Amino acid sequence: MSKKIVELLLKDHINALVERGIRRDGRGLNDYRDIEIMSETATHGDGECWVKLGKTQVITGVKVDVGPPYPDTPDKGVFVVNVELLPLASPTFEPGPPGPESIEIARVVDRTIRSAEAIDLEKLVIKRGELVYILFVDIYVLDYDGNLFDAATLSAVGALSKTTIPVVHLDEEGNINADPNERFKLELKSKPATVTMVKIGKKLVVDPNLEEEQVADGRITFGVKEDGRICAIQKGPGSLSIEQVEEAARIALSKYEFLSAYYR
Amino acid sequence: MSKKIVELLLKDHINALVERGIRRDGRGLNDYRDIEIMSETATHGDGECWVKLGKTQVITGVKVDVGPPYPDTPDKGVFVVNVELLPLASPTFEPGPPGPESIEIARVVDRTIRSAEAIDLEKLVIKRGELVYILFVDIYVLDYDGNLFDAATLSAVGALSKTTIPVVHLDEEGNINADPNERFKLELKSKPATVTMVKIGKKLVVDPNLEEEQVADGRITFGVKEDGRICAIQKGPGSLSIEQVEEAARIALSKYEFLSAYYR
Amino acid sequence: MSKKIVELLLKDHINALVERGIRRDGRGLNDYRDIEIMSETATHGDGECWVKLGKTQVITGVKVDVGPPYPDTPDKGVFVVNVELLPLASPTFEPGPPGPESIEIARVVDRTIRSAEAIDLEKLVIKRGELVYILFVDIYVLDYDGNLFDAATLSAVGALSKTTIPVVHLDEEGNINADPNERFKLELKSKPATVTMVKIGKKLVVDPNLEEEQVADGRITFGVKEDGRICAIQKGPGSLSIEQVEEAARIALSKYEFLSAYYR
Amino acid sequence: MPIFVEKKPDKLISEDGTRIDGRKPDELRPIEIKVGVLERADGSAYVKWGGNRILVAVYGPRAAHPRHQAIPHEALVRCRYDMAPFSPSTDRKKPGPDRRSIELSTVIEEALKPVIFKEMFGGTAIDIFVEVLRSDAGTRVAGITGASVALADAGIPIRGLVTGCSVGKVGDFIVLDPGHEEDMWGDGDMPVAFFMETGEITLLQADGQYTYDEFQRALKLAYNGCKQVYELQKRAIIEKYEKLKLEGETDE
Amino acid sequence: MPIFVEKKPDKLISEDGTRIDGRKPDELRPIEIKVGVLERADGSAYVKWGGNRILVAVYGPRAAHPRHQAIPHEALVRCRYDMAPFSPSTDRKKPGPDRRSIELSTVIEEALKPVIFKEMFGGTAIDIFVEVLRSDAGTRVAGITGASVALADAGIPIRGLVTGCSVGKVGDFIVLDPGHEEDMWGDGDMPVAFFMETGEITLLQADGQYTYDEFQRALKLAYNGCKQVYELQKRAIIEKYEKLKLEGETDE
Amino acid sequence: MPIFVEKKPDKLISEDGTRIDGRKPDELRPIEIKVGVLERADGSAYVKWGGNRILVAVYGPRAAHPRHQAIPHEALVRCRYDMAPFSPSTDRKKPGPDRRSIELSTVIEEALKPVIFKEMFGGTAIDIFVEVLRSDAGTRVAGITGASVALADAGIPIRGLVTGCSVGKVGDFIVLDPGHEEDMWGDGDMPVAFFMETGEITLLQADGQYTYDEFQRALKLAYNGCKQVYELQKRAIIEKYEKLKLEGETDE
Repeated sequence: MSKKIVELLLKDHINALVERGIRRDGRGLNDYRDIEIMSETATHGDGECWVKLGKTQVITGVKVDVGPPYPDTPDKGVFVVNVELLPLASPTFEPGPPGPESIEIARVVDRTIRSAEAIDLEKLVIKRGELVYILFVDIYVLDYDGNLFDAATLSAVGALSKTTIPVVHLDEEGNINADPNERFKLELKSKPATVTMVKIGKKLVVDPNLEEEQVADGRITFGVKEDGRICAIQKGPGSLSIEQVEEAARIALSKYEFLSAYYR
Repeated sequence: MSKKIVELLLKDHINALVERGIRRDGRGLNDYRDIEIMSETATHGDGECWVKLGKTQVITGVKVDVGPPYPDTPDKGVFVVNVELLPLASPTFEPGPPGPESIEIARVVDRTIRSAEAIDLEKLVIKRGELVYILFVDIYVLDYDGNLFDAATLSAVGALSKTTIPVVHLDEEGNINADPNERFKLELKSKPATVTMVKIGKKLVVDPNLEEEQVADGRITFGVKEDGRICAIQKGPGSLSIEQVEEAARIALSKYEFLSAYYR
Repeated sequence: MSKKIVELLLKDHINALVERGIRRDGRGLNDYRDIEIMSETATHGDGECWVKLGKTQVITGVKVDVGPPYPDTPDKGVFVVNVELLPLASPTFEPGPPGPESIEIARVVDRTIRSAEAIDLEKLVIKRGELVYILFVDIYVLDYDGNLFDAATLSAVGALSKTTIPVVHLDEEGNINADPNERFKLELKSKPATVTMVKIGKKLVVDPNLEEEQVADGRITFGVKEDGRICAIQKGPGSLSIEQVEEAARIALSKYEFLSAYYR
Repeated sequence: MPIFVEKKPDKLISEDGTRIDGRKPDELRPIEIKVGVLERADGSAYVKWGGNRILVAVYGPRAAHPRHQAIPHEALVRCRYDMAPFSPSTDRKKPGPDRRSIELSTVIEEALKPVIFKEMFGGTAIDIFVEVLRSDAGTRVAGITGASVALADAGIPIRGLVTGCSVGKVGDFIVLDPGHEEDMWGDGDMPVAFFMETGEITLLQADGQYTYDEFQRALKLAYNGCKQVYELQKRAIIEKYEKLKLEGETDE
Repeated sequence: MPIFVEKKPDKLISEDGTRIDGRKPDELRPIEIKVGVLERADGSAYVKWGGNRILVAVYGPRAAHPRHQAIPHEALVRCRYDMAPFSPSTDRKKPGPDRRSIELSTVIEEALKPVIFKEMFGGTAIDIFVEVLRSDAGTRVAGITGASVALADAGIPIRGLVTGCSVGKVGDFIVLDPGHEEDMWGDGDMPVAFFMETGEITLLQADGQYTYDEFQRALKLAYNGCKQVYELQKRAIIEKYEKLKLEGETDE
Repeated sequence: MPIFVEKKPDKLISEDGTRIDGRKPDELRPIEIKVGVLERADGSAYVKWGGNRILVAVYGPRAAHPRHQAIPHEALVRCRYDMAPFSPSTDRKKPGPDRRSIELSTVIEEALKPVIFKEMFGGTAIDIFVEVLRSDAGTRVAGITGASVALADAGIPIRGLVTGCSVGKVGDFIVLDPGHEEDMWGDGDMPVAFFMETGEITLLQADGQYTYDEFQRALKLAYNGCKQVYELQKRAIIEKYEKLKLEGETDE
């Protein structure tokens, strides 16, 4: 119960600051925390990206596999996004199969990339209806200090933009051959980002950290891309007025250039 | 504890009434509640049947698929019965994979249909040993006010008797072809029903509702068919004398005509 | 809490006895309990062995199946070890999928047999890259009175040494044929055993029974074979000095002849 | 193995905005809502929306089980969206939750929470079960629409109804309430739900690509659609109460 | 992939009623029951019945775990019927419960409950584990037969023994205790269990088709079979007690 | 379906003992340890060991959950060793525990327990998470090495550090710290961990075949390897404390 009281007091404090345009860590309402892309080779992925968004850390490894396409899309490769909230990353994350929270993040990242038509899945076919490339995008959350949506998207798109794929040949008898030194680069037609905001009191706050998430009254995420279009939306808890949602969309679109700089 | 006392008092009350041949809802001991077959198209099944048995509601959808036969029956189609006790249907049903209760119902319905040889599985073969029709019979319990066995059987057999199957061709290369407008009717060689009775005091009571099930001292279900034969038996909790079991069989056989009218 | 006290008193008592080279059941520190191999045909396995090690009882059944080899070992048969701690065997064993304890035993038995190169997996190939024999070694613990590692290994190697395999032919069209009367014996190139010791106080004690396991300060298991070599090691809880580990190795090697007599 | 693979139609919409099922861009499919259709549930609704058939049941406030999930100072609101195996127009769906239904359960839950007086029922659970018997595009918004009616039927104190409706993008058109073909082969789907009394948005998702202008138009169209659906919700509740009153009078 | 597919024999029974394994229609297979074969279990039995080999253990009354399953005013009686992977005459069975074993666990539980003085042990659990090591038709009735002996061995207060036996239909014959081939290719199987002291039925299931007359004859035949099995149960228990007494005397 | 199948090299070691990666038989791979790399964990470490990249986090002592696992008189020490899907040099690993990772979690747990003052924290849990981001042979000993440093970083009272290192058999050579090819195609792997202050062994496993003499030499070589790793552990901890001190001084 006393924990509850501390939370309420903290909420009041943060609300009052935000009302005046101030955040506890000194940022402006529309500012992201420092972003760092680690240069470390830390996985055995065909593409990888370790992102620090403030104290939140997320690593993505892309693994390329081959297999049959889905029956209803014989001329397309397969692209799978998985998010794991490792118990390493927070005292509130428990071991076990992905729960609603990690599934939601995975599906929003997936939707953002798919809607942006970032990957030309038709180029990932080895033999129509028989063998295609499968891209497994595994997003591992290492340290959780808020805003996993944006960190996950940055990390996933970052890893995909560095991914190379082994050239696989299918011979007459159905056997596959590949030369470890022959690879091609996965070309992305778009490099979308997501921008997440929370509602604190009546204000929108960009890139919430953990304590801001905990006291927030609502959450909304927009997927945005190079040409100024929205490519995904996901409202979380709470409610927002039409005007707030429209404002959130404008803020999100204005942040694309800043975020996409980290894809270079 | 007080709940327990109310249960005991109710049990005494129901027992005393039944002893005199009376039921709380006014039925005679061998009477079914009102049965209604909904005409509504409520599924995307290849056959469907929504049954109201008093206030108990069960819907069955049949979906036809194709696939390889079991290795030990290369010349037979496949027939699978599944029962879900939806948490929608009762405060006591919990989400999750099928538990012992729903598995028992599914297996009794399956056994009744299989023992009655209702479906000629040899007619469900597309190519011997390679491709057969698979009938998925999914029985969904929507509202639980007692006697799921009989409601489930009525709903499953009702849905099968309305099922049509797309004509599937297998070409030389092993691809399947089907014309959405070309279908054939699943012919049933028998339309069995189950009759469930509970023992209350020393009497047998047909089609128990929920409160009767809760105070009962025993339960027994008979599968019965057109030619006056028994095609399945399943005793539930409690014990019955040989005489009671024989009486139950006679009652069950006498109810077939009444129940089978709902298959028309 | 009082249970804890009884445990502590028992521990002190056992420690004091062991310090003087005495065990509660009268054995010397390096003695095994009585071993009995039941002659009963109790399974439908292609090989079986029911072992009593004192009051601990373990039964293994080997079932032979056929299937494709692993992609990276197209010229080898497959060998799978599974251990089930049946709830029948102890009040502390619960129903459910294998937990860490049974997985550890299975993997140590597997490692012992594999490291000893007991089975010539290359002889279990029917057609290279396409069809091989699969040996399922299911070790079922029936009564748990300590030292499951050694009882499981005795039972598994005993069952394998009696296993016969149906001769399977693969015809041109990929169908398999087998004559129930045509079988060959699985030849073992080695018949390893494991020797488990616990540390009680500063002493090592061979073949611990349940109460000795419960009060022990450490556990170690060695896989040993005909030629005087160690073929597996697994330390359990606790810590041991280098000298103790070396002593344990010497004891284990000295026990092979005694144990392997039960493979005859 | 799928028997039929559905084929993309040549054209989803004509130049004058006539849609593949004959509707105009701002036209809803036929909708019918029945309240109080289940005996055991505390509240329930049955929604027919185009070809969708959806049953919703509400239980609670009741003891939260398992206990450790209970929240002392407010009700635990839980939603379980489920598609029956016989609900898809194509292959049978395997029973039980998949990743899509887990996500939809979450967003439906969040769409309804803002109108529930959760703080009145600390330590309890309010369970909302959305069962899709027949699916035909737009099941989540139909589910939300039915669920808020079922919450009212259960007598759970709510601030007002939540009303859902999807909008979609088909070619250059923003269309109301996309149908099955538009959902499968269209250029975007944007499910929205409003707490109608204040106009606040409680559900908003989208796939597809939208300019800012398209996004604004889509939101407005969704709001107009929801206004129509809201009337149907209110009528369904009134009908139930009229019927109860009638039965009450007959009883006397 | 199965190596062998079993083939249906030409004939399961001759005109004079001689069965494929040489038995007469009303003849049991050889049965042997041993009591108290496990150290750790509170009670146990080992049943050899034709080619079946079944081990039964009973634990309890003991603390019910998980706690929320406990019933205040009576013991929770739980049964787990399990087939070992090496028990079928054909392919290996995957370990763990399948739909068949879950149903059988339920019916065995219900077959035994009527004789247990459950009301004496509120809040506790009585666990019955039936492990089929080798299966050869009729495992559930052999399991029930062994379980009631194991309950007695555990010292759990019971009203009397429950005794099981199957009857089957092979062509026009009603036969006692069907064997493997009769079970696989016969025309019906009817497992029955009686609380022998009162003649009450505690297990009854059937597949296959029966006229009312056949059903009556089948029940009678099952009862006669159970009478023979009952004698074996009693003898097994007496043997154990004789042995205990003997050991007691030797100790003196 | 695997795209590449790794091929066994012609020779893993030359006659003069030069190994496939150029090392001498008693030479470690390059090792780097960083302490305190995570914000949320109570203690953490990042270990680069050859091509391995391993992150370790420690939480606790904290309330044990689920409650019934708690031990009144000592802390529950739990380890979860996990390999990320992108960590193997070959195919993607399916997420979640498999039989190997369950066994490794157990042995790592047992390797660390002897140095933790468990009896000081009855009723609580100490959780150790070992996440392998990139695997290259010897992950369990690298994990133990990192975990004991992370325990120190978390401020959990320990008797001293546990230090791990593998030895292996390649042909007739006993080699220190086998690399990827030696692990895959060598003749034996023996992971060892020592509580260095007393020289006691807390982890010991082996596959492959060893004469008693080889076993003795392997143990000695492992101990010598651990001595070097121990120095790196201590230096890593000191560096962290120096840095903290520096930051403290800067703050003043």
